[in-house]
Amino acid sequence: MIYETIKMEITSNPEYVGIIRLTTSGIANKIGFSIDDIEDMKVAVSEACTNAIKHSNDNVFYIKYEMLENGLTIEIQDKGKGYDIESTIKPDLSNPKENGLGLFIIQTLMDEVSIESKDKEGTIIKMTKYLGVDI
Amino acid sequence: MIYETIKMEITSNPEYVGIIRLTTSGIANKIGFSIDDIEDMKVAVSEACTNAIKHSNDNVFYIKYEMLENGLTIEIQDKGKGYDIESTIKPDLSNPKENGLGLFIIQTLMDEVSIESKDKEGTIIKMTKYLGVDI
Amino acid sequence: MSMNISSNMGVDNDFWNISLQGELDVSTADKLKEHLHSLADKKIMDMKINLTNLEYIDSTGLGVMIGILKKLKISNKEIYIINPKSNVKKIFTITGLDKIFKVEG
Amino acid sequence: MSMNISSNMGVDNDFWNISLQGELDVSTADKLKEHLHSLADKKIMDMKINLTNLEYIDSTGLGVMIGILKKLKISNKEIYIINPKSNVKKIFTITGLDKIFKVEG
Ligand SMILES: Nc1ncnc2c1ncn2[C@@H]1O[C@H](COP(=O)(O)OP(=O)(O)O)[C@@H](O)[C@H]1O
Ligand SMILES: Nc1ncnc2c1ncn2[C@@H]1O[C@H](COP(=O)(O)OP(=O)(O)O)[C@@H](O)[C@H]1O
Repeated sequence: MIYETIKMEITSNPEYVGIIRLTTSGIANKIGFSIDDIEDMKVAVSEACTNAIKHSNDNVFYIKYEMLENGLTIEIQDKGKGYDIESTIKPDLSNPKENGLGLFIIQTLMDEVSIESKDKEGTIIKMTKYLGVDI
Repeated sequence: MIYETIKMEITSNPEYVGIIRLTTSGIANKIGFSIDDIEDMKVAVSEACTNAIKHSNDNVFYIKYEMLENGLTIEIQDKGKGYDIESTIKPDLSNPKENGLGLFIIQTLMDEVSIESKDKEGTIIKMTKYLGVDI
Repeated sequence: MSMNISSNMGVDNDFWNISLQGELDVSTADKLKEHLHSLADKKIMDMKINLTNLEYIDSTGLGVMIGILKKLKISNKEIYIINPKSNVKKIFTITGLDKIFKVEG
Repeated sequence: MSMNISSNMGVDNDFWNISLQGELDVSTADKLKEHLHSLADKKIMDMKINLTNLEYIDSTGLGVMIGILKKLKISNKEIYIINPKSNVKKIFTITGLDKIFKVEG
């Protein structure tokens, strides 16, 4: 099945993450998500874009929105340095750190999340939220 | 000189024009345009996207935002049927018609507009608005 | 990014009262077109289109209004555009359509 | 898509009163970081961060607050998060940071 899509290619500038949030909320609103779900997706997308901007070392990154019948899949991709997914550690509350919360927040807010990352080839994080589901 | 860009590729669905307006207003706001200028750009971009959706016969179209130091260039492109630019007629007030206002509105609202169209290759309309200029 | 239409007959049954709310663009123009033509099919009389709550309009919306105006003009009826926001009014002005429609407010 | 910070000393000069307005993300986190550290450099005392007008926060904002909290904790000082909107509060809750900061309202 081929879904309708909106794809973006964006210069890696922190200033543009707010614009991406706006676009995300427009798309999610059109699909019919609740205000709370839209807020969740704005945060999740921002976290992924922030990672691409801060960690990929590439000067451009990509977003693909795929309109499902019952939800929205958002893919954030960079063609940067990649990282070892296994070696990232979970946040530890007894010893809170300045970093390491982004991926945890994405996983908490979205219904499905998958990450692929390859050394020197880059990272793809794919996240889906379904309409009217609360898990 | 290479400018920062945001590029989009969008399925030709009228439902998405509102999302493009939202993205456009976010970008224009970030650059520092006034509310009136932002409204103008939203209309101009919508007109160009509407043309790509209604007339190009292609099922996808493209937008490129180029952040200038003193303004914003927006390019709307389709790879559809193209048209003969020379043969489009100016709106005639003594005999108003249902169509033919879109390009006229774009030309009125933006500071610079150029159109390229080739038979069976498609159309590119490039429009620029400068900061703090009123013509 | 959606549009709502409400309409009713004016007090003396001599005009249509129409209110638009939201954004009138390529995704919503057909809805307006059908609505206005169905009113004209019931009775040809002046239309007063209240735009107080219309946030956005472009050529697709103007096209619909020009189409219905042509139908009304045959019977010497008019379209009144009531209380448009400044960005909406601007689109009527730059196209010169403020001289074809009766723009009020 | 911008953020404003205002701050002043509390009535008895025993805490910092800070108000954030707008969106706290990767583009504005550094501004907050510099601001809070410059306050701590003047005087180490409790910080009350009023979030009534903060529309958005994510991990970049949380990171800044954790960083400054570590500095304050050395002297047994606290960060109070005052009156966050529900979407902002949710980010503190899901990360468990509502147990590290004093969230009020
Ligand atoms: N797109 C990416 N490219 C390279 N490394 C990444 C990317 N996304 C995440 N990482 C790695 O995963 C780590 C954890 O990411 P995250 O949970 O978002 O926390 P933070 O960004 O605050 O470190 C990062 O520190 C980084 O090493
Ligand atoms: N992207 C495009 N692809 C093909 N034809 C186009 C395109 N843009 C404009 N045109 C042609 O130019 C004409 C005038 O466009 P416009 O002024 O926007 O008015 P309208 O779209 O209402 O006809 C259209 O009717 C169409 O024939």
